[in-house]
Amino acid sequence: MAEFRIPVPAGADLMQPYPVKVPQFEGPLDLLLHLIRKNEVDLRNIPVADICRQYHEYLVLMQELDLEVAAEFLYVEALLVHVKSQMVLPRAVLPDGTPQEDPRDELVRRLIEYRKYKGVAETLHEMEALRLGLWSRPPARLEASEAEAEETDLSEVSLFDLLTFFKGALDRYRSAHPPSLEIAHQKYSIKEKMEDMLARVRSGGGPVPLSDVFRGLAGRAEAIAVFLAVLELLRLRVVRARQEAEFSDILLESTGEDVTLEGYEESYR
Amino acid sequence: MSGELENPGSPPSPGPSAPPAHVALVEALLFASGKPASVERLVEASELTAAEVEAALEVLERALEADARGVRLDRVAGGARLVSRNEFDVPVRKLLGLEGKNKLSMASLETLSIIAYRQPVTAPEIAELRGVNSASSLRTLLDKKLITTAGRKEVVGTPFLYKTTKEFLVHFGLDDVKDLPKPEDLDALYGVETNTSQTELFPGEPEEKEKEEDPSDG
Amino acid sequence: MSGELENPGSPPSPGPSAPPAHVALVEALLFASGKPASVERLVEASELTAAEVEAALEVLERALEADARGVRLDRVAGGARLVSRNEFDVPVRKLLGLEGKNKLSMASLETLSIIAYRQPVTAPEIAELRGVNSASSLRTLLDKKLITTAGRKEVVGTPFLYKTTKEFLVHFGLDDVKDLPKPEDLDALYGVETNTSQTELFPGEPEEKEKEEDPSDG
Repeated sequence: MAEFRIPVPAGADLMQPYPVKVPQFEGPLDLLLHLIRKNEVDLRNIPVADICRQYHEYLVLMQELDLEVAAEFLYVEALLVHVKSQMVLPRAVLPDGTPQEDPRDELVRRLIEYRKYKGVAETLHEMEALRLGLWSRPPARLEASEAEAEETDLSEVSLFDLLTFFKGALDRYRSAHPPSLEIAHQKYSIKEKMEDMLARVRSGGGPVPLSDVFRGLAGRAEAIAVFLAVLELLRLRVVRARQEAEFSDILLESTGEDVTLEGYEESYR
Repeated sequence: MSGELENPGSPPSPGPSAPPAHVALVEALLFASGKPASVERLVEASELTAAEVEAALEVLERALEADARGVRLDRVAGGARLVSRNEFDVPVRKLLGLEGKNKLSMASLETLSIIAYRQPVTAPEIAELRGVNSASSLRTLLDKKLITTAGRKEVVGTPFLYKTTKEFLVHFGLDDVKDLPKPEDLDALYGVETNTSQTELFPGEPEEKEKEEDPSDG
Repeated sequence: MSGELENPGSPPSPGPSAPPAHVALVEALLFASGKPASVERLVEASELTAAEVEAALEVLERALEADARGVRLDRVAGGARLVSRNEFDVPVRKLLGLEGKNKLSMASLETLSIIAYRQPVTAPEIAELRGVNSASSLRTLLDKKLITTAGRKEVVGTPFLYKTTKEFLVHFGLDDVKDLPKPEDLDALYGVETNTSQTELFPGEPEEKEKEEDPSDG
């Protein structure tokens, strides 16, 4: 349990420093154990009402100090309130004559179990402290060429390590091969799309609706190439766009200009 | 003890003995390995018998302790390794340009304790036992290679299972996870205080409840 | 020579002398260093004087020679290091070879991860993704039975397809490669945690530091 001091607020009477020490807890069970110990009550016979009130006071204190109260603390508070309410009810006797379980039992079981692991954690903490100053030696290498190769024991590799390695390779690949327009551009030539489009509007089948132009394309990259091709044809005045009514489909048709795209240089590189 | 008084200059050695050549060989092996080497490994590499290796290890261990030496034998993770002595932590770090090793937080230690005793165990099970989400502790422990994954549990959500590693044993100086205090000892150590003073409000309560370990039935 | 005869049990030392604490300190430093350390660096780390370090080195050198030990002091340009004795080369190599059996390089692990997630996959595809030829990693993984071939791909050159093995699944405790973690799983573990009370009191230093070679001495 770590303790920290709340800094004296600005404007406070410095002659009367008022350091507040708030113990910090690893979780709601840790806080409960602390309260039980502080009250010197038996874990098997927790005065739920008292503990519930003190637990609540602690959460209020945390909020007053602007410390975030984790959801788990609130959950256990609700549990305490529930147990408290159960305690005032007379307990039924089961058909076989045994009394119904004490409403505190589940909580007590959890506290006992938690306390064991907390105890082990404290033991491990002491064991660790004795060993932090020990240094082993980097293993010798069989071959000089291996000097740089860092090796890992397979038993130490977790599934998450595998995923991280895979992601690392992917990320490296992606930064070496930026996707998007550049690839689209190389894959779909705007000039080709312009030629296709020109052939279509000159085929004599009447105006081509813009919405038809985007049908059946392989993906975004091709759509971008087609769109750029349409804009380019409009700019060159080979194709004209018109709209018969507001929000109706835009129609593309040939201007009749006899323009060939021979020697046309794509400028969207 | 000791039938070896042929060297009058040396203090009487009460411990086991081994030919100096065996001790030197085992020292060379441990020195080169860096990691804890098991007796089986040392036997395989040295072509000595297991008993000879054991004897050499013991002689080496005592020799390193007796003289004011810079290294000592560390028996850990089912094997032995050489480590620099604790007291030289600061100069060693200065030479290597390393910061001090950080202690694990209590949150991580609690999480690790649960994994050590209940392995393989899932994150939801750990959260249930601790009463708090333990993802950041799991991350720390995975990063430090003190735990690793052990597949998935076949329950709803197929959560990942976690277990401790050899590095866990090395970190805490354990020979085996079995060397942790047993659950029964834990009950005695950290469990319920005997309820002698307790007024039996609910006399029908079975006493065994106190020792119960399974929280999942709650 | 030797003004130190206060210990009547020890043989008279004909060489230079140094306080045992200095010798132990220098031994610890050379041990942990792994590579040659210059006298200047030893001075800096130990806060002894250059003369004291020199004396300690000499005493250590003699002590290692006199006692038929497994390691010896190797004086190299401007410094010294500890090395295992040449006569133990064969067993030392044998041990390192045995220990290397369970080890994988970062390159091999990356290759393994690509095969695990993209299987079946060809060597050219792996090379394309990694940006380097991965033939030696593939050989290592095949040797360790973590991957195997899965026929040939019907493209130019009909390259072999690779997939992970049953041993791979057993090692990672999985029933099926479909159970490999997905990016969401990693996010759940490494994402922002809701529970602020859980923040690590001692933010983690990667444990690998322990084994890390001196980075400042590249």
